Amino acid sequence: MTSTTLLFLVIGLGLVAWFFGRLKAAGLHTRGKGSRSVLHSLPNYHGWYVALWAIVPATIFMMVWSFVSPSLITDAALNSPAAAQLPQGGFARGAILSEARAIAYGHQVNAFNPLSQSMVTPYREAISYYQMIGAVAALLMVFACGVYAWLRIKPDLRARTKIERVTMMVLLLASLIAIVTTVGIFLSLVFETARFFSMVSPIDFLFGTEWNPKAVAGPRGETGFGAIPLFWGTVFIGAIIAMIVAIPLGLMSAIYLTQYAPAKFRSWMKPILEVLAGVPTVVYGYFAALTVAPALRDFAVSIGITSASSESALAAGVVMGIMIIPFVSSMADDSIAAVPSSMRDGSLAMGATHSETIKKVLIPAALPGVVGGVLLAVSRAIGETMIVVMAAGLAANMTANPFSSVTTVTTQIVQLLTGDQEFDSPKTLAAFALGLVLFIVTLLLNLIALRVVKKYREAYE
Amino acid sequence: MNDDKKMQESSESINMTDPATTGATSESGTPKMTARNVNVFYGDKQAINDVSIDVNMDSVTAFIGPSGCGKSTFLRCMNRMNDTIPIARITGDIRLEGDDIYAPQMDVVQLRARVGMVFQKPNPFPKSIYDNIAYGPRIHGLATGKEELDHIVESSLQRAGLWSEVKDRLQDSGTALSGGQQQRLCIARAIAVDPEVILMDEPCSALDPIATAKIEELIHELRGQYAIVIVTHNMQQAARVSQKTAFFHLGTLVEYGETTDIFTNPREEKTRDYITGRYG
Amino acid sequence: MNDDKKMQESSESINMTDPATTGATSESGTPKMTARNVNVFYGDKQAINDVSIDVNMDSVTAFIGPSGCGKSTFLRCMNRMNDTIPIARITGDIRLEGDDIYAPQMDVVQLRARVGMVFQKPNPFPKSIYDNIAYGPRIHGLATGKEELDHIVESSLQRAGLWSEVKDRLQDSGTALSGGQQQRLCIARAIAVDPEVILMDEPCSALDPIATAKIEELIHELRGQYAIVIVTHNMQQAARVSQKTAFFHLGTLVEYGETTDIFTNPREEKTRDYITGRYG
Amino acid sequence: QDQASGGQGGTRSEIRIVGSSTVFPFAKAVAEQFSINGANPSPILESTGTGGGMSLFCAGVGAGTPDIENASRRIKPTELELCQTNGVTDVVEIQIGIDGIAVAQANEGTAFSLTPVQIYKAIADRPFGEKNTAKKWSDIDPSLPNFAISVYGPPSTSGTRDALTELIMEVGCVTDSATKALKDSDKDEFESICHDVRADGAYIDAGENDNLIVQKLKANPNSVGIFGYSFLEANLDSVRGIPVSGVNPTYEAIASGEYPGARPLYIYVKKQHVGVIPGLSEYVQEFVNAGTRDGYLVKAGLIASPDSVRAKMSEVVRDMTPLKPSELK
Amino acid sequence: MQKRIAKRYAAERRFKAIGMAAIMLSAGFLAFLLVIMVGNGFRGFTQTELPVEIDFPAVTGGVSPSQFEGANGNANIQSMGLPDIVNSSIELQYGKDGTDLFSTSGWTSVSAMILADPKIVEQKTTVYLPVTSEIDVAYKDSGTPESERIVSKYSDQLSTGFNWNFLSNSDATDPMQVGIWGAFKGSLITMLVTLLLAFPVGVLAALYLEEYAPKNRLTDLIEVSINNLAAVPSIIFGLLGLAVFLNFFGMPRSGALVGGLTLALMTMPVIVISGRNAVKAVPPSIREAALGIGASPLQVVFHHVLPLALPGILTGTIIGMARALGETAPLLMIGMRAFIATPPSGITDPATVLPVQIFLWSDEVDRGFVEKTSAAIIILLLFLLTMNALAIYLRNRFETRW
Ligand SMILES: Nc1ncnc2c1ncn2[C@@H]1O[C@H](COP(=O)(O)OP(=O)(O)OP(=O)(O)O)[C@@H](O)[C@H]1O
Ligand SMILES: Nc1ncnc2c1ncn2[C@@H]1O[C@H](COP(=O)(O)OP(=O)(O)OP(=O)(O)O)[C@@H](O)[C@H]1O
Ligand SMILES: [Mg+2]
Ligand SMILES: [Mg+2]
Repeated sequence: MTSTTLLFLVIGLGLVAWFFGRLKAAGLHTRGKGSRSVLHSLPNYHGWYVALWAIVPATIFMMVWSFVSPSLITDAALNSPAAAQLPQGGFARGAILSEARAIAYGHQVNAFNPLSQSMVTPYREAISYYQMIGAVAALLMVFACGVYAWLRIKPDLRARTKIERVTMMVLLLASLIAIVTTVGIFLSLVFETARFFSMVSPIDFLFGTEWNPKAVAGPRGETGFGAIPLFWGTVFIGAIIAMIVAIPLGLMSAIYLTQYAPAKFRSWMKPILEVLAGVPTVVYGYFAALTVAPALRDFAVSIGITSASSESALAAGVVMGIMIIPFVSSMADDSIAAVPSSMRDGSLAMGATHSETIKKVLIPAALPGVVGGVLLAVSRAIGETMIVVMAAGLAANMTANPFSSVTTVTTQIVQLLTGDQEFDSPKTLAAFALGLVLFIVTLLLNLIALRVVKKYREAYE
Repeated sequence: MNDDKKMQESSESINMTDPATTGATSESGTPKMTARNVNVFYGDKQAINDVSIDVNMDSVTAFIGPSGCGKSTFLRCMNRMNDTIPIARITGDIRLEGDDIYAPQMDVVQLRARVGMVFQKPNPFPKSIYDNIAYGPRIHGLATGKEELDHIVESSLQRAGLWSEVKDRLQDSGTALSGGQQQRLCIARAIAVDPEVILMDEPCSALDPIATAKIEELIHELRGQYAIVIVTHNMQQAARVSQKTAFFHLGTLVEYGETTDIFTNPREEKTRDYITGRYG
Repeated sequence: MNDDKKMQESSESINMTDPATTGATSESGTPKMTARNVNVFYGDKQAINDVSIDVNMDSVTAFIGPSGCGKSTFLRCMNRMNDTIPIARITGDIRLEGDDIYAPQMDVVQLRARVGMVFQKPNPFPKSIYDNIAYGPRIHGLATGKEELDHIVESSLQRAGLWSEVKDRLQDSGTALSGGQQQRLCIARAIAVDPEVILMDEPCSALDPIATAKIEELIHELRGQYAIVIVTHNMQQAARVSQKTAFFHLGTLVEYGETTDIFTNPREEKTRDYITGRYG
Repeated sequence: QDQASGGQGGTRSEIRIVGSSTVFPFAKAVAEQFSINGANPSPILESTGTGGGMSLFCAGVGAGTPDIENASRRIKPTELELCQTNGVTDVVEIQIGIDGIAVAQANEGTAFSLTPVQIYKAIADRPFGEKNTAKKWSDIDPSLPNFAISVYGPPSTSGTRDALTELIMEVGCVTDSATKALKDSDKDEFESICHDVRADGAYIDAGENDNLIVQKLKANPNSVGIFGYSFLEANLDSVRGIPVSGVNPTYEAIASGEYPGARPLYIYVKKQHVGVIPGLSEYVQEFVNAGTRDGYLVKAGLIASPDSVRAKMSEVVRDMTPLKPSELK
Repeated sequence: MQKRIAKRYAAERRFKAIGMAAIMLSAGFLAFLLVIMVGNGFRGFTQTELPVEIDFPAVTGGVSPSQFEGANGNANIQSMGLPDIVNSSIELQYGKDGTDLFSTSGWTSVSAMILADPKIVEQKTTVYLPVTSEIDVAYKDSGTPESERIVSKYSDQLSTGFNWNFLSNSDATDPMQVGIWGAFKGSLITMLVTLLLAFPVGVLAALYLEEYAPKNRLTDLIEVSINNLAAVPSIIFGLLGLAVFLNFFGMPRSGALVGGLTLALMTMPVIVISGRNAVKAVPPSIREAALGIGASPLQVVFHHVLPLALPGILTGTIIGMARALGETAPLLMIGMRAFIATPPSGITDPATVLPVQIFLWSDEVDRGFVEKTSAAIIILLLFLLTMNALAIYLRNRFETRW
């Protein structure tokens, strides 16, 4: 019996347990006061109570068993005489064993290594022996726990409360995954970052203005690991250029859609704009690099900026701005809609025109929400990698010239991690440090955004 | 958006029915506002059915009636706030000093400056007290300089009886005031653009008894300076503040007359039933 | 989640004050529900101040009082609906047939089946009329088969006076009914789980007069089968439907007694002022 | 401990290869050829960069680790050391061919020729110890054209960049005897002077294997690109090589060593996997065979190793001779 | 006064026009992007072909069609040396260097033809075989002088046909032979894993946070983490996947399982956030109604709130999935940036996904890949537009009004 069939068997028995639990509870069901049943919970809940008892412990046992049994099986197989011819230790021995095992399980038909064939029979025997043990133990557990729970069914058993408590635990666990992930991210970055900072001083890294990683420190001890240009590039593309494109377009789109557009137009236009956010960033990257960047460069040259390079902060920023228009517009949409309509009515009743009402009352009132939304959009923009990889180049320039090439943190992370440098060189480890700093920055941005949004919500409640 | 919304039957409907039959009166002076044969529809549903009424300068007019009878709807027709509801449609004739307010050449922005409105829930803008009051004068260009604006703000607050309470904190946010103060702020805001008519839709229903008393007092003081229309659920309040009362029921104007008459000696059975709490 | 929420002072507070002083009565039979020295706090703010009251099986009890005086709050304590407000905290003792409803072993789910509630705004589930009614019996296991369930649905709708109107369209959505029908549907839904007490929080305030009359009639018919508590703003309604009236003011129970006494001959000055429309 | 899993999860039937993006296209062609008749399962080939690949390759022995590492540079002693501490005791090094570093410009650009010293002076951060101030090529040498220095070259993380510094910059740099002397006296200073590239915008980091670079050269006809030879060859209709020391970057010039920018490409094979992972030695054999003068890799832009090297490699492949740490100097 | 009013109305009109312009500009960008991509990409679905006449009986010396039927058909084609047959036919027709005109693996289409209709081995047939990518590029656009010369030489024989291989093949070196099936399947499997993990977890977490979570430190922490995760750069999820799933749990590299897990972590917060909004939009009166007749909090949520919130949750899920579908950066870190010529058949098989394939192809030296890249983009966009349309459909279909 394989573990899958065993699992199905256990689940099947669980259903049987559910049935018996329900049956017993239904038998106890008599009318008490009024038409109310003497049962605390519906028979269904009693059924689930028994079923959970039957399934959960056995399943946990099976999981543990599936971790323990392979090595027991291998040990048993190695005790067979055929094992004597195996090479001692090493990958070859392991590979032969695992091949033999795969054949024994029927996952594989032919052996690449002839030695494997001899081990198949001992494996088969060991496997069926231990599978038998596991199956018997699991089934015993199903019965023991199921019967225990079944015996406990009484009219006043709070089966529903117990089931609900279990469900609640599951819900809580689901939301804890977010914290686990956050901690996981932190842990997966922090060790390499620490190694990096043991080679490069954090001060130089955080406040250095030159990003040009060198193998050895220069004459003035400069290492070229100054992250400021990267962060500047990130801010320049993601928070300045992209926002110059996205904020007016997004905000005005939201205003038009919420305040002026007929419902029909709005119901069509909104999803169309949302497609902008759904287009994969590789596509944007490709578009930016092959269409927008050359066009912008030609434009720059035609207006006399001869130094314009074809990978420009502007190209990446503009395309990124287009990408996040829907983020800004939907946030603005929400927060304008959240301004109580009594504000609008108040202003209109004073004799203000529609646009005056929007500009002087709605936008100021919605501003915190809009700002919160923009901050979230910014954190999305600064995390964007592909557009920049493809369109903005890799040159870490500290420049405010939008026609020159700059680079961003995420781009450099990709570049450093997929580069040819040895993995313990600071050049590779810097990627983790950049990642950690970026993570902390987005965390801060989010905390601010949350604060702002929360504060503004309270203003109307 | 609704600038081009206009009355479908304005020309033929004027003076078609005798106002006297539905109780519209014109005994004291020329009426400030007149409504004739007004019908309002929300989509297919008729909310106001052939209502004619006159509003005078020197009296406070109260609209009473059970919930959903169309009091607010009619009130909002009087300064075209109903324009903001896309499905609302209105026929009939409403005039402000003889000007048809639904005529195409009528500018709704100026109309609303002349006919101010105070809402059920106090709705100060989330700006400073000063800016709340100054908002109207600014957009209408009523003040030429800072002093003049200051003056308007001060006098409006004084007339709304709020000056002494807020004069030291004009820069505080309007939303930081208590409910009753906020409602008086809204009244002051309406006064600041120097309207001719003030419409109030249940101005006290969100307020506690003490704040209510203050507002009622204020209405007393404002009477005569502005034509005031007030919607209320509270018949005692109507009796206390108004000189004329209109009783609405299911979208029709059942009875309109002197407040004392309505409350002591109603002509209609329905009015009597409502006044005595038989329903509503 | 709030199973463990319990009364802080339950043991010592029972019978500490004489109910007579606050007007709690027990003249007609044993009371169905008793409340003693109940205090409710929303955060730091006290919303109910030392209220003691008895609710009887054979009479309809009306709670009246100005807005914000705590009527709804107190009502919601009676079937622990206040548990859903995290900042709400309650002390004192409320008993249903002698069982402390805030005792740890009290199952709030069963309590609410015994003490049903009807809300201000009709809130049918967006399901079919049948499923609206059948939902309660299903989760409480009141019916063992399809026929029994059908029977419960039919009799509940009949008792709520809705059967003739909806019997041909039980599979239509409950939200497709008119406001008054929806409210009767909600009453039928409450009846379907066979409660002992029905709490109604301004059940007619969102309804038109005709629907209101229907509901009042229904309350008359249900009297005696259930202990009924109704919150209302409308004193005439209280006078019409109730046998006992409790007047709340600023979180305290000012007066509690026979409805006729309260309306014709109130003991307290405050009650008289409110009844006569001096405020509120 | 379950030995059947070898700590790394059993065995597998396809070869796994990681490493340099420069070698990636060649390895891809070999992998395709290797499995073309369905004779062998198609290898899984990842482009991780040489460094990232090394860390995977050296993580240990077993099915969970790659069998082959593609490298655009030689393995570093520290990397070999790590391999060995992780149990990867026998690593076989095979030079599969040569990649030229071509200096190129758009066909429309003004043709000119350069020397290593001129390139060094144009792109070094501190040529011969002085801060680089050259803005135009003519600032370096009046005979060069009078337009701004704008060089698209590999980023500092890339293997092509290492080759650029070693094969061209250092060559230009040691023409100065004072600087050359530093090599023994102050190695750090020497490397700083000879290897550091200017960061003032005249040298622009660009991806190495990137179609975009051609577009960029076409768009800026007066700029110079530095990239792998295979790339030049594929785009001869739009870019042309710039002669370095009078030698054009052609196949013959690079293969013969006449052209200065030429670097060997390697693959590293985990000997412990040979005979365990099916087809591993056949794949390596195929790779070596494909790298001859008329093999398909040469059509794809690889430059075949000199015959002497090829002969040696055949031997290494036949015997699977592991690399000795001492060979790495 | 009148002048002032006129000015105010002018401002009003201006403002409205600006709003309209903003929308049109945004929509215009989208249209432009789509037009450019389609314009570049549609040629990727076609291939340039030259006719080759194969006289099967002559070159094979007569084989029976029956041996190519059934399960052994493929093996028998292998053994009959089809590439040589095809090459010799080409040389017969186009001379000694004729094979240089054709894409090297053109014989595979002949093989497919034989398998589809074994009878053709008894006759003389004309097959259209794809030319080399240089000639293909030159014919469709403009190429090297050499290939342009060839194009003009054979101009009356060259034709374009639909490139079915593009839909059924996987990655390859020769742009004439590449296909997106492998990457498409990889995307499909990866998305499935992502959906199966992120959807339940996201929905449960949303329900917990919106309906039950007590106001305490832990809840705040969860809330901040979720909001932050929704904004964390995707590349960082790649680093997480590398460290946790590959290095710590030792899952198989490059597999759809790890890709799906990583993307699920990335998508989950999006689902939680949209799920919370959907749950919030369910009116509290429904909850009160259910509580009021004695439903337990869990019953309230699972009987009433969840069904009503589901359309909203689903739309949010699809949006989140769409983002995951287009994601490249995290997958580079976990080994899915790879040349994988066999489509995956399970969650642990090495796989690559559409956006990664696009990224890899855009980096290819061969010019023939340019249009293939755009063609793959079209496929990806179609995939996405389908998902978006589904989201809109769900939103409109199940939107409940209270
Ligand atoms: N925006 C709207 N759309 C559709 N119908 C509406 C709208 N506003 C009001 N109605 C309907 O018009 C009728 C009159 O409503 P209105 O608000 O004028 O009543 P009211 O007398 O002010 O009631 P209340 O005392 O509750 O404020 C009602 O039946 C109402 O349902
Ligand atoms: N959820 C809550 N949180 C905080 N304070 C509350 C809450 N609900 C009610 N209150 C406050 O408790 C007091 C009593 O409110 P309650 O709703 O019980 O009054 P009410 O008598 O029902 O008024 P109404 O007639 O307007 O319904 C009020 O001051 C109110 O502001
Ligand atoms: Mg109203
Ligand atoms: Mg209330």
